[in-house]
Amino acid sequence: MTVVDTETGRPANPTATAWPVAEQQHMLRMMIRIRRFEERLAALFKRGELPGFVHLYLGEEAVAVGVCSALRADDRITSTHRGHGHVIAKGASTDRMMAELFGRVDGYCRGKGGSMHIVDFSLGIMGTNGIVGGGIPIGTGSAWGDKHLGRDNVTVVFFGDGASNQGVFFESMNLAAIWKLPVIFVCENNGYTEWTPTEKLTAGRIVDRGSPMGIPGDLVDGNDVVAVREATDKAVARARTGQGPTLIEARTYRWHGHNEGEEAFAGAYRPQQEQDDWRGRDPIAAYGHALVQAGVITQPEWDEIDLAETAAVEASVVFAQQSPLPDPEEALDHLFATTSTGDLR
Amino acid sequence: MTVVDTETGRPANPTATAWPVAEQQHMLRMMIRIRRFEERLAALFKRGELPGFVHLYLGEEAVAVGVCSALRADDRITSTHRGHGHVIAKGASTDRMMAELFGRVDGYCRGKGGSMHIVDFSLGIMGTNGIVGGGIPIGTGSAWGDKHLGRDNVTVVFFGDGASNQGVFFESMNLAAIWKLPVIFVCENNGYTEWTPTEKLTAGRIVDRGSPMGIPGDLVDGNDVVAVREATDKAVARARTGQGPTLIEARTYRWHGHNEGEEAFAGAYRPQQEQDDWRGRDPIAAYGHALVQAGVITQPEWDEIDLAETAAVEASVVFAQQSPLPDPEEALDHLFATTSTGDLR
Amino acid sequence: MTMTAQSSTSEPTATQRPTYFVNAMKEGLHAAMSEDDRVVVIGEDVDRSVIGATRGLIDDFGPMRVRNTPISEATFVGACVGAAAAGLRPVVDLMVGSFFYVAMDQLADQAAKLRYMSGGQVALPIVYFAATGPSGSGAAQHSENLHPMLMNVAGLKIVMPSTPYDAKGLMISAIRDPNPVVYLQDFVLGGTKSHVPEDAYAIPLGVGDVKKPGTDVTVVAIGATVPKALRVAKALEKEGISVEVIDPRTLVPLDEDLILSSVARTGRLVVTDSARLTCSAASEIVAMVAQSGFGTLKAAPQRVAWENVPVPFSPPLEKRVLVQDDDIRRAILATLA
Amino acid sequence: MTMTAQSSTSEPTATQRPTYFVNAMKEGLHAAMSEDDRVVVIGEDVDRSVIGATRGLIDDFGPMRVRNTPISEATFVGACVGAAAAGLRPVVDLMVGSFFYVAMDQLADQAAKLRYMSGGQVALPIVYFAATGPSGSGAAQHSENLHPMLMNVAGLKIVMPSTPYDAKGLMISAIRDPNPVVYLQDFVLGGTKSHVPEDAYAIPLGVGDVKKPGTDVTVVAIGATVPKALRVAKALEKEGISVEVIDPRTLVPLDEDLILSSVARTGRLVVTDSARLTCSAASEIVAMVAQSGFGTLKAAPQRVAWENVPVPFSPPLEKRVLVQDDDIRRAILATLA
Ligand SMILES: Cc1ncc(C[n+]2csc(CCOP(=O)(O)OP(=O)(O)O)c2C)c(N)n1
Ligand SMILES: Cc1ncc(C[n+]2csc(CCOP(=O)(O)OP(=O)(O)O)c2C)c(N)n1
Ligand SMILES: [Mg+2]
Ligand SMILES: [Mg+2]
Repeated sequence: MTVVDTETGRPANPTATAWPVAEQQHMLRMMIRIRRFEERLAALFKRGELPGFVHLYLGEEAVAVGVCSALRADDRITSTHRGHGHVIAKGASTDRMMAELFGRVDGYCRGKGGSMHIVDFSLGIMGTNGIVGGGIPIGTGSAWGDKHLGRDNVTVVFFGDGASNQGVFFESMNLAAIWKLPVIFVCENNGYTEWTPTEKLTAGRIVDRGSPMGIPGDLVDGNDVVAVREATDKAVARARTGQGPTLIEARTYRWHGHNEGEEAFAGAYRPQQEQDDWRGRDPIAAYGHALVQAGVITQPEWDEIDLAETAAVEASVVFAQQSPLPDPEEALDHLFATTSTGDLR
Repeated sequence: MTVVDTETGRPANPTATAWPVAEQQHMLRMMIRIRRFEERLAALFKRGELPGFVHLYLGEEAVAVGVCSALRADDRITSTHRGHGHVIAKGASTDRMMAELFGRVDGYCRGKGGSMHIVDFSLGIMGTNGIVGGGIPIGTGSAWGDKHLGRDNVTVVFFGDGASNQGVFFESMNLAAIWKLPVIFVCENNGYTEWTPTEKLTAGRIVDRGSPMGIPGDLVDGNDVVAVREATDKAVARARTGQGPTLIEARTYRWHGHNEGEEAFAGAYRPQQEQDDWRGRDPIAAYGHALVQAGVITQPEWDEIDLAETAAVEASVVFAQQSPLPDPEEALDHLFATTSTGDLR
Repeated sequence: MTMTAQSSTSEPTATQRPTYFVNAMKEGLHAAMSEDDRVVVIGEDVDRSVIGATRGLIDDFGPMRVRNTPISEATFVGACVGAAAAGLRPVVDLMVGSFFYVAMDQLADQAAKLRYMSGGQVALPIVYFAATGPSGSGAAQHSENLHPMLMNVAGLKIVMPSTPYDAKGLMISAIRDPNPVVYLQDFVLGGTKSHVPEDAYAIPLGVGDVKKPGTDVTVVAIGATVPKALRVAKALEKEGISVEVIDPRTLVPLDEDLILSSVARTGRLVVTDSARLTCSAASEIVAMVAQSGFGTLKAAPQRVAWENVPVPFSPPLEKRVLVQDDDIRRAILATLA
Repeated sequence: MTMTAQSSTSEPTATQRPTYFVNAMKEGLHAAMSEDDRVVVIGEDVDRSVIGATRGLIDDFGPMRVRNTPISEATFVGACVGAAAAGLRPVVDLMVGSFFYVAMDQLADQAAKLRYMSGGQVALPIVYFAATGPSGSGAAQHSENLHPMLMNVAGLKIVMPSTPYDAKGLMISAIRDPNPVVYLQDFVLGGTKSHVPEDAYAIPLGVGDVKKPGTDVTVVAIGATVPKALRVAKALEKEGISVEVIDPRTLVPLDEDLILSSVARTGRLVVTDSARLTCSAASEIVAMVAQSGFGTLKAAPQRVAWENVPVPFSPPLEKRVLVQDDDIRRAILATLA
């Protein structure tokens, strides 16, 4: 069947429910934004321009965008050490992200956080996290807070296959189940926990881990943004209507190393064939071509988006580089609040 | 069918596989020993003769005895805050237990441990535990140690329904599953986590919590010592033959409060009818009568066992009361070992 | 400092009644829950309350604001971070201080750090309280006092009252405070009784209290050691030795000025802590004075704390490990020798 | 003490080669695994090794003795208690010091206490090691140094070497020790290099080392602050100030006599710690000397440690929080003012 977009009269993506053209183009744009942002980081890291270490999201873009495109601006997420994609998809400014990654004063956290602690509460971004599994209870509590305060917001908790072996994952599922919390547990299973294949560390299927607690599990192709989006739409509907949590396992793959620069010491732990196969399943190319096929977008429009996003990332690098380093004395600020309303200067 | 005991020619317990009469009588005796021990503690506590606080096992005797009667002397257990039954069933001396509960020098831990830290490594009793869930990783590690060292010992991890919401329970099941460890997770579901009904805190059935990891679950009547024993026999066979862990959920009920003396402040949190029903399902009376029925034991023999065990517990109290309190300076001993072979004096 | 003065010197007024420590905590909780309906109390069996500080609150505030949790400390301690960011003001009853260990990452690495890491984007008004320290043969896993550890974690305020009066006023301030606050009720104080005003009052965090003025020796006492120090001080009074007893009441922030100015007058310092000696609050305070008040010290400062072993079960062993009146007395006399 | 002397003063011999700190740790691990096949190493990705101390061990000892774990710190830290009781000698790579928080109950409440609680029935030979402390913009959750907290937990020995030589000898002693030992490799030291003997040798736990003799001021330095203190000491030498630099090397047990006797000679003390100031090892050592060596102190003892905030990401912020050479220098001069 072909769904026709009412605004434009153009056929909408046949693989999807009838989303407006603008929305489908936006999903493509966001995946491209993440892609270009991460590619730029890889280059910057190689040139030694980034402090600390970074974990890139390249290849997994469809998960973040499929999930976050199903959320409202006032919904919330907690993220991981591999979180740039999540926060971009949730609407973060790449300027302020890049500035944070450079440790500059215009960064989201004024340089205090870095890659693993990017926060923008105004966008519902409750933080990437340096502790594997660390964000799971926090996101569960965010859902508890919203429910208690009578809001219909939902919170998405992103975590990896490795994090699915942390006790807080099960504890949080149990709490979410008995309190029927509006939380969605999204496991990004990219096949590896650092350098070890997931199946060597993780018994059974992650998607099944909530079923003993009555939490529905949905296993989706994490490289198919439409599949991820549809699964999330279902989970969001459940959460918003008080039916409680859902567990989504999205199978995907990271194109780069666990962290940039690992080649120096990790050795070859992933078969080349496996890597090639997954790169052959590029979520952006797949969705872009589907949209062109469906006439939702033209190739020139797609190229246009890519050029614009590439330029925007370049501008973010300039923004970051022009932003000053924080005054060392700021290191002593922000430990304790004096009023309950935050005091972001 | 009637199984005849080859030694005695008497018909064995029809409800059970053909265990020797002596063994069936021993199971009854051990349940009675626990019962009389705990009843005595209740009286001692009321009279203020016990330091600290105690959690009694009354009513749950069939679980400890059903499980531990399936173990070898060199198998191991980790236990809980409600552990007297477990350690008695594993063969602990009631003299040294009672002395420990009195804080005397002849106690298992020379008075350092008390009710929640009763240990006898020579009997494979790796400790009751004051931290809910605390013994679960320790028992899992004990199974890892045995397997690594090429032994065929198994370790039983006892824990409660409340402990089933601690993250380490899931983490340990996962580790046991991927390493195929000879460990048996025995959940004693007595319907309450302190004073809160289990179902208000615990999503779904505990027995199912291992299935996503491929761990078989066995739900048994925790007041039927034969059922518990048979489930444990199966689990032990799996573990000893390298087939990995099993999860057993035994449904039972504690006759007394969460801890002795709670009446003063807990209020009435369990329906009287519920309490009466469960007391009507006394695991000792049920098994004793079954054995009499089956001609495995006569009423006089049963009475004889009871008298003997009651007397033995009395003797334990005398033993404890006659044991001196430890020299205060001993408080500074036993922090660090000087040789790897322990230094129990 | 009026409030401070009042707490130590004021005579019971008409509106004051003799009140148990745990009930004073409850009065503080009740007042804070009444003034702000975003305040919620969670924890294991908080409806009936094992220790007592939350007992009966459910009758006035219902099961949604007084809510039982599963035994999942790491998760509900961390959940409060998200809930606070979402607009709640969670108060958590951890029941027993030792159980903080189970939730240490969520407490020390998440709750304590999120605001700082975010560059001050959010305030996290959370109170984590517990009955803590030895309770009389509670044995090693129910007798820990974690304030020394938690003092080393930047981002947590730490409150440790020693009287029912302080317990109520500090509970109210802790709940009103926009930061994560750890509130420790030294177990053995729970059953102590003294006069407490009926209506709500706040004792500011970071303001210590002179529990007994004196001129010869300054004794800084923490938690359960405060009544011990006061007993010893009164006894020494008869022997002509004038001891000043200071209770910091909050360990983070610490009222360093009050301590330093007292030592500047007395020239002698004893610090007694309700914790193991190594890296204790006693060590911190002695080091602080040694560094910042060295010139005022006339004698070696003395630390009186637990032996460096877990707390054993048997009464004579436990007694040997914990701080006794005589230990404090000997330390005071040592500074005068 | 010959070994001690040797470690600081001996010239490289024929059998010594310049060796990186992490490789010295690996040599210690290799030697211990070779001499006792009950020694097993577990942790996340220990086969390939993120930090490096276990890299390649799997080639010699196989996947059963060098075994990858799931990300379940609480469980595998606690599993070692049961495994050790069963007869293994587990060595755990926690990777990063901050991750101890996740396993704190199993470490501080179980591993550290089981032997004591049982009245000495069992010995638990376990080593928990990690790369710890700031690594250069690792940010708040990858830069913690937990030795101050763990020093307050009775039942854990704590090792914190500052040179490749000590790293190897102390690793061997830690593994041979029949008790739980926490072995902390201050991150930034991992890439430092010095001469290390090829064959196995043990440096006893509890024996500090004079890294540089001196007569005017005693500087006790811990972990990553040792090379800083030595740099400052050498610079001050030119200005006619003779600084003695002591590295305790193990914090539990602590070589108090070495420190006290040095202060008895110099009369001046600076303690610099690779940790936040409050309740730090620096506070503990200053307090210990103030109490036990007061009469020998000619000036106020100085503590030099991190600011009391989480470790921030941005380089200038991180630099402001951590200990810099100048901080140590100023503190030394302050004791001479
Ligand atoms: C508690 C904790 N343990 C270990 C680490 C180190 N670490 C960082 S990422 C990672 C692997 C996480 O794997 P997964 O959850 O699958 O996420 P992925 O990196 O594959 O996206 C590990 C072990 C950590 N940051 N926190
Ligand atoms: C980590 C931890 N949290 C809380 C407690 C307090 N506590 C002791 S027993 C108990 C209830 C345990 O319930 P369950 O596991 O069902 O065992 P039961 O008492 O019913 O035998 C609680 C909450 C504890 N000892 N340890
Ligand atoms: Mg992964
Ligand atoms: Mg129960």
